[in-house]
Amino acid sequence: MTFFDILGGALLVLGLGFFVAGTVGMLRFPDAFCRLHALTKADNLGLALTALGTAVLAGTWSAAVKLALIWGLVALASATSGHLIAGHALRATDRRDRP
Amino acid sequence: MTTATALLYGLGGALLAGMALYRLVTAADWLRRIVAVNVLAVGVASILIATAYRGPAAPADPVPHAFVLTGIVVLVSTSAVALALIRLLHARDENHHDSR
Amino acid sequence: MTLLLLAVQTGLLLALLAGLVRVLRGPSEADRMLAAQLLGTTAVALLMLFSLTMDMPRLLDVALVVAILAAVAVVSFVATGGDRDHDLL
Amino acid sequence: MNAAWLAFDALLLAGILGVAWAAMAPGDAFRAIVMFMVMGLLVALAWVRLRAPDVALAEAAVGSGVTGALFLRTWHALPREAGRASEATAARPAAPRRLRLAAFGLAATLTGLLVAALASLDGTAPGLGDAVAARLAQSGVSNPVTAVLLNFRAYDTLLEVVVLLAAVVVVWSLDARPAPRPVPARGPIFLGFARLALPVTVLAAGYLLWLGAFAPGGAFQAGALLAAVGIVLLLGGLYRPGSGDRRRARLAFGLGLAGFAGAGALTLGLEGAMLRYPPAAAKTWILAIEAVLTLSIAATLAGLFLGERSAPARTGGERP
Repeated sequence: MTFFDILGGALLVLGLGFFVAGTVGMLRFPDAFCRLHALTKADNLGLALTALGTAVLAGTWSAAVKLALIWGLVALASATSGHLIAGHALRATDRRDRP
Repeated sequence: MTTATALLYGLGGALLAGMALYRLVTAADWLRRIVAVNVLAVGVASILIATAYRGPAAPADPVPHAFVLTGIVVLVSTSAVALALIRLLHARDENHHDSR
Repeated sequence: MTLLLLAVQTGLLLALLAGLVRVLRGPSEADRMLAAQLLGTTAVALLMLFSLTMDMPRLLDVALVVAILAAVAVVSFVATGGDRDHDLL
Repeated sequence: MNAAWLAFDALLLAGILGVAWAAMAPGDAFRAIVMFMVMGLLVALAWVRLRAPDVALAEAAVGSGVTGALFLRTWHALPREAGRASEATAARPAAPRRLRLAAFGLAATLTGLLVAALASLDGTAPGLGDAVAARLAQSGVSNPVTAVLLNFRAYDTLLEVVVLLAAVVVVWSLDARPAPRPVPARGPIFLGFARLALPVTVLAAGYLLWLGAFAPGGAFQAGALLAAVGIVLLLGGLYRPGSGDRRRARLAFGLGLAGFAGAGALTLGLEGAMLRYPPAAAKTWILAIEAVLTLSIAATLAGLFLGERSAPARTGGERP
């Protein structure tokens, strides 16, 4: 077991931790806004750590570049849709409050 | 069936097909019926791809894969036509109500 | 090492399946869509691990496509207003 | 090791069965659509597990993505009661007990027959994998699935393109709903997303098309990605179809079939058989056909999503 194996494994376990935390938040938090908060953590950090761990274990440049691209796309989409869904949920709440 | 993995997914496909057929007959609304047709196709595809599986090291048989790929495209065409028919039916209903 | 990867992979799948409860319960459309986005990201992470455990580096291309489509799905849902009350947008 | 994989597969399969049931169960329609899209995601993972990455790509792109978008579009177009119809509010009541029993019997028979068929396979039949592998070198490409789709069984794919064209013709003749109201262009965040993500998606589609020759990928997956770009452009109001676009769209729908059939006629003249490519240039032929197919498939899938009336050129004029 080399240093890189240990580093990669640790990164992946840490990434899993963020995904689990994000999912728990998604299930336990009371409304859409808090859940959004949970989601963005899992999306960005969980996937970033998983991608890093995979890159370390795969050990090739082509894998590393693709993984970075995937993470960038997901982070961009997560930021955008987080903003848009929050706006959507806000309008939905407004409608409920002012019938 | 060569491997337990293939058997597992084959059985899952058989179950999916049965479930989908049951809902296709009993569902009362358009959405559930079209979803059921799609699930039925996934069940059949699962059996086909499971029979193509040759274990974790060997490449799988590509011919069933090509069949399923064709099936996916035919299915999306069918679903699109079914959904257009549903939109048409509802539009007719509305016009009918308006004229009265 | 492989066993650790398999364990992480199974953990991710369990998280994904647990997240389904939020899609099931909702209550609002935004809740379901948020949960679906989390599930999509988790599936991308699973595909990354598959590329190691199944020794198929090409699976990263599948992960790339899933990432793109998940993004497009969520954004187009909200871009249409997400529900039929277009006037309120 | 093996036991851990089996446990993983069993868990994934249980998830697929549960999600499929939730997508078909009575209740909120939006929930059913999201469940359906999640099912596509899980099914794509299952195809990867069975070493079918080409199918996984198509399932994620077409089966889950495009079909899900079609469901959402119909759900938007219908009035609230109809769109959200659960069985409680549907025009027709839930199936009576006798029908449900009969349906259960039918479904159980189907599952039983399929299980019996699976049990009868002894695992010694070699399938066609060896036959494909033996001829792969002559096919012009090294991805066996692409070789089957565009060389060994190219007739199937040609007819598949006919089905796709027929579908878009029917949808464009049927669509009676007025176009969805034009959505105002989104704010800076949506535009920023579009500016970064859409070019990347177009690049990824080109990459998949090129990749299809030797790795998972190909015309249908690339076409679906391009269609997704088109759908985002239309939904975000970044691109509004003008009056000439309807004709251009129809040309694009026919382009795939015309190109494919034209290649068939040319090969008939050159090699004496339809779609038998000149051996030295087989790869060029396949990639050229796939490039034309990708553009046409992208236009067709977007056309299936949009429907005809959405172009603003036709105003008023209710159909009789």
